Amino acid sequence: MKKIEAIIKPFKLDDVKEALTSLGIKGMTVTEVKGFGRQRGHKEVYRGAEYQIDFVPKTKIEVVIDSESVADVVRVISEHARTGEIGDGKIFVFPVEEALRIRTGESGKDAF
Amino acid sequence: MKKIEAIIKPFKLDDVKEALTSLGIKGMTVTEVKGFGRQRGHKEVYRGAEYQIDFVPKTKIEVVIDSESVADVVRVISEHARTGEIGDGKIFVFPVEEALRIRTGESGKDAF
Amino acid sequence: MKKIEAIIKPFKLDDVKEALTSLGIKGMTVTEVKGFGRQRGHKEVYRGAEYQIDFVPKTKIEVVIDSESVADVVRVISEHARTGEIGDGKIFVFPVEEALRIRTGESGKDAF
Amino acid sequence: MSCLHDVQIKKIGEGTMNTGDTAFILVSAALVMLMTPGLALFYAGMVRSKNVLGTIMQSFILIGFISLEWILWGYSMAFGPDKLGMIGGLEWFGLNGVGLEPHTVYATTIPHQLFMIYQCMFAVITPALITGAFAERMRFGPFLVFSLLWATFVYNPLAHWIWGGGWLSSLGALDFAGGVAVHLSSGVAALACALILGKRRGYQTEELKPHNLPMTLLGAGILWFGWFGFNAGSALAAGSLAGSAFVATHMAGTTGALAWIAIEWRMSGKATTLGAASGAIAGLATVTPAAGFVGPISASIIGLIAGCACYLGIMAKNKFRYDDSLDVVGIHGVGGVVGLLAVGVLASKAINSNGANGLFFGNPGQLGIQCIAIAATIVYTFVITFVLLKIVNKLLGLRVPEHEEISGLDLSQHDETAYTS
Amino acid sequence: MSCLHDVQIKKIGEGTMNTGDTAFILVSAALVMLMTPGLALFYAGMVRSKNVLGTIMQSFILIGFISLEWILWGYSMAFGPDKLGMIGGLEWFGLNGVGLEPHTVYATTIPHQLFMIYQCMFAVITPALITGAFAERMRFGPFLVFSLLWATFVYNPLAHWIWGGGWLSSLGALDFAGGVAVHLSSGVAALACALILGKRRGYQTEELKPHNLPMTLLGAGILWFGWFGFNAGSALAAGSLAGSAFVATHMAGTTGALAWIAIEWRMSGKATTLGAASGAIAGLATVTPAAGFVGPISASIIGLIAGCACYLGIMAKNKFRYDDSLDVVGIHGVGGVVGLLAVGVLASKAINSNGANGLFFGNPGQLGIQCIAIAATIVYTFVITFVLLKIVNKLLGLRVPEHEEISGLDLSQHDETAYTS
Amino acid sequence: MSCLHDVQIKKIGEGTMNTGDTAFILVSAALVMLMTPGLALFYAGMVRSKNVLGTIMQSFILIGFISLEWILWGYSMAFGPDKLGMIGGLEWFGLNGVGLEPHTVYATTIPHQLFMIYQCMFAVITPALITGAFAERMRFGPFLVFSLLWATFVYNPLAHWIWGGGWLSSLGALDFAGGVAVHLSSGVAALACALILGKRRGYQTEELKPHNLPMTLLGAGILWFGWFGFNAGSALAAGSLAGSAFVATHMAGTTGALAWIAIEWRMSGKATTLGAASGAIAGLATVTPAAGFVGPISASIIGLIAGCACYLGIMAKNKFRYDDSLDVVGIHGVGGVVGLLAVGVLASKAINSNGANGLFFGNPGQLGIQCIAIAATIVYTFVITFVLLKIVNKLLGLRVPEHEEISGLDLSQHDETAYTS
Ligand SMILES: Nc1ncnc2c1ncn2[C@@H]1O[C@H](COP(=O)(O)OP(=O)(O)O)[C@@H](O)[C@H]1O
Ligand SMILES: Nc1ncnc2c1ncn2[C@@H]1O[C@H](COP(=O)(O)OP(=O)(O)O)[C@@H](O)[C@H]1O
Ligand SMILES: Nc1ncnc2c1ncn2[C@@H]1O[C@H](COP(=O)(O)OP(=O)(O)O)[C@@H](O)[C@H]1O
Repeated sequence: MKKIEAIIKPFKLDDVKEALTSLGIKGMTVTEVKGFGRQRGHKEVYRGAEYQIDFVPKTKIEVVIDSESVADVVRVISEHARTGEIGDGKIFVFPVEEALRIRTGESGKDAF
Repeated sequence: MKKIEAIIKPFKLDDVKEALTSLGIKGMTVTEVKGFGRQRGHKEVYRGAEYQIDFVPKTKIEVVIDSESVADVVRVISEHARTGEIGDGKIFVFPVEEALRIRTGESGKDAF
Repeated sequence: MKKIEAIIKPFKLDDVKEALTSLGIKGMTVTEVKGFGRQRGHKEVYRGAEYQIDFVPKTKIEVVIDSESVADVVRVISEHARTGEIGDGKIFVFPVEEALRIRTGESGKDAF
Repeated sequence: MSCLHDVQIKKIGEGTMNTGDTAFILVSAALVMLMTPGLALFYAGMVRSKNVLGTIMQSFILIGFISLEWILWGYSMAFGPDKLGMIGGLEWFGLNGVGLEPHTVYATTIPHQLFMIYQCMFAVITPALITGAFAERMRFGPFLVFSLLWATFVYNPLAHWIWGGGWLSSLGALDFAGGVAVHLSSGVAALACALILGKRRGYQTEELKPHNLPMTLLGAGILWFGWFGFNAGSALAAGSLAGSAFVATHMAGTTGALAWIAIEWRMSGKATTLGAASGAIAGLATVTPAAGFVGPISASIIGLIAGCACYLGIMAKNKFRYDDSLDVVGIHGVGGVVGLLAVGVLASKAINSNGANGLFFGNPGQLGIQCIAIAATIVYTFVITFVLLKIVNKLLGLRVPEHEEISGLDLSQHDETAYTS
Repeated sequence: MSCLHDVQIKKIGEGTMNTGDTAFILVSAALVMLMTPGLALFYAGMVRSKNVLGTIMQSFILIGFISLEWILWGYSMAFGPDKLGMIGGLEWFGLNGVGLEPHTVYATTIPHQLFMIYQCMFAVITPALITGAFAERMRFGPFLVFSLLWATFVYNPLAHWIWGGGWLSSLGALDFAGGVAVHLSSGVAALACALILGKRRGYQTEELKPHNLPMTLLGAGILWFGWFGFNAGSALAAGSLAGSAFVATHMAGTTGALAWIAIEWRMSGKATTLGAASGAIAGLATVTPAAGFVGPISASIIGLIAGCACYLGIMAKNKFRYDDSLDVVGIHGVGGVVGLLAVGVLASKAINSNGANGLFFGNPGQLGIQCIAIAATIVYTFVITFVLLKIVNKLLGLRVPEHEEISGLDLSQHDETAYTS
Repeated sequence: MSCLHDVQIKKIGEGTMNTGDTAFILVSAALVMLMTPGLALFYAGMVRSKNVLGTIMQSFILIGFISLEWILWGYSMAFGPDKLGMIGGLEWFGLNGVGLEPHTVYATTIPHQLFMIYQCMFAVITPALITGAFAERMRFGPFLVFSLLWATFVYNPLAHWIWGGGWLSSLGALDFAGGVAVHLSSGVAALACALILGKRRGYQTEELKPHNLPMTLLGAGILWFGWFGFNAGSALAAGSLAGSAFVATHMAGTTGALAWIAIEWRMSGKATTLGAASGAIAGLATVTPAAGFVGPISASIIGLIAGCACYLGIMAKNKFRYDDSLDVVGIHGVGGVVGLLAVGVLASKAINSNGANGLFFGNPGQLGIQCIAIAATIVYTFVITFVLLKIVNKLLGLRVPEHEEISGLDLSQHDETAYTS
């Protein structure tokens, strides 16, 4: 099993969610995060003073899947999250040792 | 060392925290997340138009522990987070390569 | 590749970010979290009743880097996040199997 | 609105409009109207974020719901032709005969309809006050039904007894702006509600904390502002009585807030902002029946006592373990009793010649009369409220099911979410 | 402000100041001023959090911008010496000749400048109402230019026609407090804006939901409060007409809210808090032209109809798929039409002897006159607004570029973020 | 409140109550009361979310604290029997002799107690204004002690000098509604506070940004609304002077906002909403001493100058690097000076016959007198404030320890959290 973690632009979340659902993904977990990267933040003005805000709002999607699906999921996310402009984000893949559905106690692939 | 990541129902956080503390767990990190899964979201109405909200508020707990404790921790979380109803959430186990306490520089098991 | 996850005190974020940037780190992802640990929370009073709040606001930094940089990054974070007081936080290191830049499709070290 | 019978003797037949008085009551009516949205915020800040809209709605919709009841039958029941001292007749149903000329008894220098709409705002806020008792767990439909019945069968009779020429006013009971019909009645009704609806899930086990205290403080500020219309406006004329009531109101709010945070400081080592707001409301509620009968120093003392008494009133809840969620009993119930007693002790004819002297001014009998008013209000309100709740509960079910309580009123009752991004 | 010509005949030459009337209009002017910040919150709660400051600003800055226009040329164009029934002359440019003595025609018992500043508040809120139509996508600079032009070329003439001695008032059209110049005109202008600016990115595909409904409810409460100054204040004296208008205003707000949630309940199974607020505003807007001509029962009926009609007005948007983002057309446009018609049907000389009877009181002709007023307002407003928008769009560009729409108005137009921690 | 000595001569012996005037001052007092909660929000929106309750509390509790001080000794010190032009005697301690009859000098047509409570609201808001200077870092207890001392030893004497028959009024200094005692004094005190308390942790290195600008804008709206009570109410009668002051107030708020955003637009390319709010407050504060002495065009010019001058005032802070956290010096200090000077230049007897002419109306001497008033206010306020702060600091310690500054005032001073879910 693997966990795919994707940092994307917030307004792409719905697209990506739909695409993953079409792929048969049943669940995922989403977190609002702040990203720092090549995409610069923005200027803000407060009482005449200027501030450079380095962090940009991003959305993190986490999906745990079986190892065979990794390529598909990565491809689908990257297709649907892409705008072609800087700041589109990253996808990381992590090993997962175990998974468990709390409600039923099912584990492994059956858990998700 | 392993990291246990549990996605649970927010109102179960206190129960789970107490249970983990009883087990001797000294620390954990908690994040508010939104979950998508079998548990459907809800309908909202805005000026006569209906919206389907797919995401449900969830709480993510992260605990890094030594490898021997994994089974206990997973059991305790799943017992205390369970309501038996859909949406109780998942537990995932990840490998951890290193751990460090910033204050003291202690590492490995001593870090947590 | 590795992912460094650091749980730090929120007001240390800017310091750490600057230090990592100096080290040549190009990107990171930051999440507001609540921590439970040796550092106790605080008391709150509501209409004469006292509540013990166990959770303390913390900031989680995630940086994915190549394996050679781990030691440097861990050192820099721990130096700049340290106040010497309880609650300074933890650093964890996780294995990463793959990384992808969504915009360009670059993968591996080139992704970040 | 005090002492209408004395006034009656003096003023019958006058009835010439005064633009200053009319201007003042027009604005006062607007100010009292604003108190209900203010109350909505005051309460809504104290609930969890999943219940904020449900809580606001319980106040907001009563502006509409009770106003309609008021022009149809409420005003007539409360202020219409007296029947045996118990209730007003339905002769003024649908404002029949309630015109633009001044009434010969009530507020003789402003349009009768203006007096009616000013009173309407009181009728609206009273059931809204009760909603604090059953916050975070009542179904919306049954809430509406209960509120309508309560307004009809509790508020209207009480308002008649004390202000509409009923038996309490005949007896000489004094209540300047709403100790009987507004604060004590809502406080007592709140107790009945808390007992019958039962505790919220998680009461005294989970942290049921305010989600947005700045909202509550804003609500408190608006309430304080509106209270000048409530109390000074109850002089029904822009003269020295209104000035006096204004000062008394402000001073009691002031000392209520100070007393509350002083106790807190001693008890738990810190003064809280919610304490300051609660104390202010306690002082304002408590001085309400007294505002037009006492001078500024008496009013300051009333506020001090109110701050202390209501603080203890709230502690009582923690002890007896009923879940009066936003402390209506402790503030409006206790405040109503203390305020009505205070009139019996501190009222002075030097301030209001149409009033009476209290104990400290040589007339112990007034205190006895005030006690009768208190007892009658408590017994009547508790019994009727209890019965109404039982009936509505039987027929419709008062409480939301558990999963709706967990997901919150906003979603379960209104299909809405308060905050998104 | 109704029927100035009748009033003219009676009151010319009087001009003695009355302190009660002056007190009332001073406060009313303050109340109407407060409505614009209230509107800012009402609207801002309904946008996404990235646009909240931009939305507030579009109302807030008009207090400044239009007030300046008003004292320079606006008041003169609207209320200055009549030219052929079409417009006021510029004789009063810069308040030249607008002094502290009462005017002989307008508001004869208060300082002329007070009448002027009271009217100013109406001129301010009207273009602010329009901003709901183009929320979340208009550039700030061009917005200012458009608003200035609109105030000058649409609001000022319309105000003159109906209140400044222009042809609509000569014809006998009745509009107590702003059906023509305020609500209908802003509603029609909103339609033009929605059509020309086009839809927001994501309209009907993404969830463009309110980010903070408690803010909207607070705004609604403030608006309701201020509306008493708007409508009762339009009696321009603290007398029975003001009392009557106050009652009518309150009752229409009341029944508007109730009607709206009743329909919702039937249609989608739940009553929403936004529905209650929207219905209240619909009722208040609709009764505006009628407030000083109808009694409380008629006003309640107007509110009921308003709640239903405006609900349908909003549904229409979903059908015709123009993006009138915050429903200015559905509420103020529909409300304006319904209200002006209601005057033609329900007006009664028994309430206001300076008014007229409507259809139900034996004078069908009034309804015809009202229809003319409606038609003239719609045609004139739509055409001029359309032309102004086209010009400003050509010269400056109305709409923010796509990446600015994505990042939001707060950052892109004002370099600010509404909420941080 | 202007020119009490002129008034004195004319009005002694009159003292007949007027309902219109009374109505207006009752409402004005309520409006000025509301300004303090408004200010609480205005300030609280600009601090970080960990300090929002602490900031609100610093204003809110002063309503209670200073009102009590006022009825005990404050009113007597400010308005009681004059002692050598320097201070009022304590003859009126505890409102002894302050009754419901009109006073023969102050506000001769309303109850004396009403004048007293109206003035109370000014005494409350002035120290609340100062709190912006030491936001986010002052201990609550010492703050209370300092505020009480400051009210007693700075506000009361200054109010006496200018309004209570003291030497500044004898000299002929003009201050309609609070340039000396309210704005300039709070601005100067703010400078002393900023210097003695020192900078916040992270000042000019971290981002100390507003956590909730909509809250600040709401506060600005409420302040603007209340300011009509502050300035127009200071006419103390519902007549043409009130009307004139109302218009002047509104226009200065208006042009202040416009001037500020115009400068911003030039300087940093964008107009901010905080700029619009700040400019409005700057205009309103600056016109305060002038409101009843100047016409609408003069007032508009005052607002324009205020917007520019206060913007520069704030820039100065960034340069001199003192941490006047929420810009009390830049807005109220600079505004106070500009406003008092503006009276000396633009005052006109045509507007207020009890006033005087300024430089532009042929009386250069008035400008000299105004300069004396400014100098005296600055010197007296700075010295006394400095000494009081040093004493309180020595005895109690003004500033929170570092770890409490990090965790924030809400937790460290009040055991509360503003926002949870
Ligand atoms: N090394 C990294 N580790 C973790 N997250 C990163 C890393 N680099 C970038 N990110 C995340 O990816 C987001 C996008 O990266 P950015 O450099 O702005 O654009 P792009 O991915 O198009 O090159 C960042 O905002 C940050 O959240
Ligand atoms: N494959 C997955 N990867 C990551 N998180 C998941 C996954 N599937 C479910 N989740 C998380 O678990 C939560 C519960 O899942 P759900 O399917 O609703 O119920 P249950 O666990 O009872 O089957 C979801 O809301 C989501 O946050
Ligand atoms: N075992 C753990 N797993 C995950 N997070 C932890 C763990 N222990 C501590 N933390 C995080 O580290 C933070 C600091 O830990 P704490 O015990 O308070 O102080 P210190 O690190 O100085 O000993 C906690 O608030 C929590 O967020």
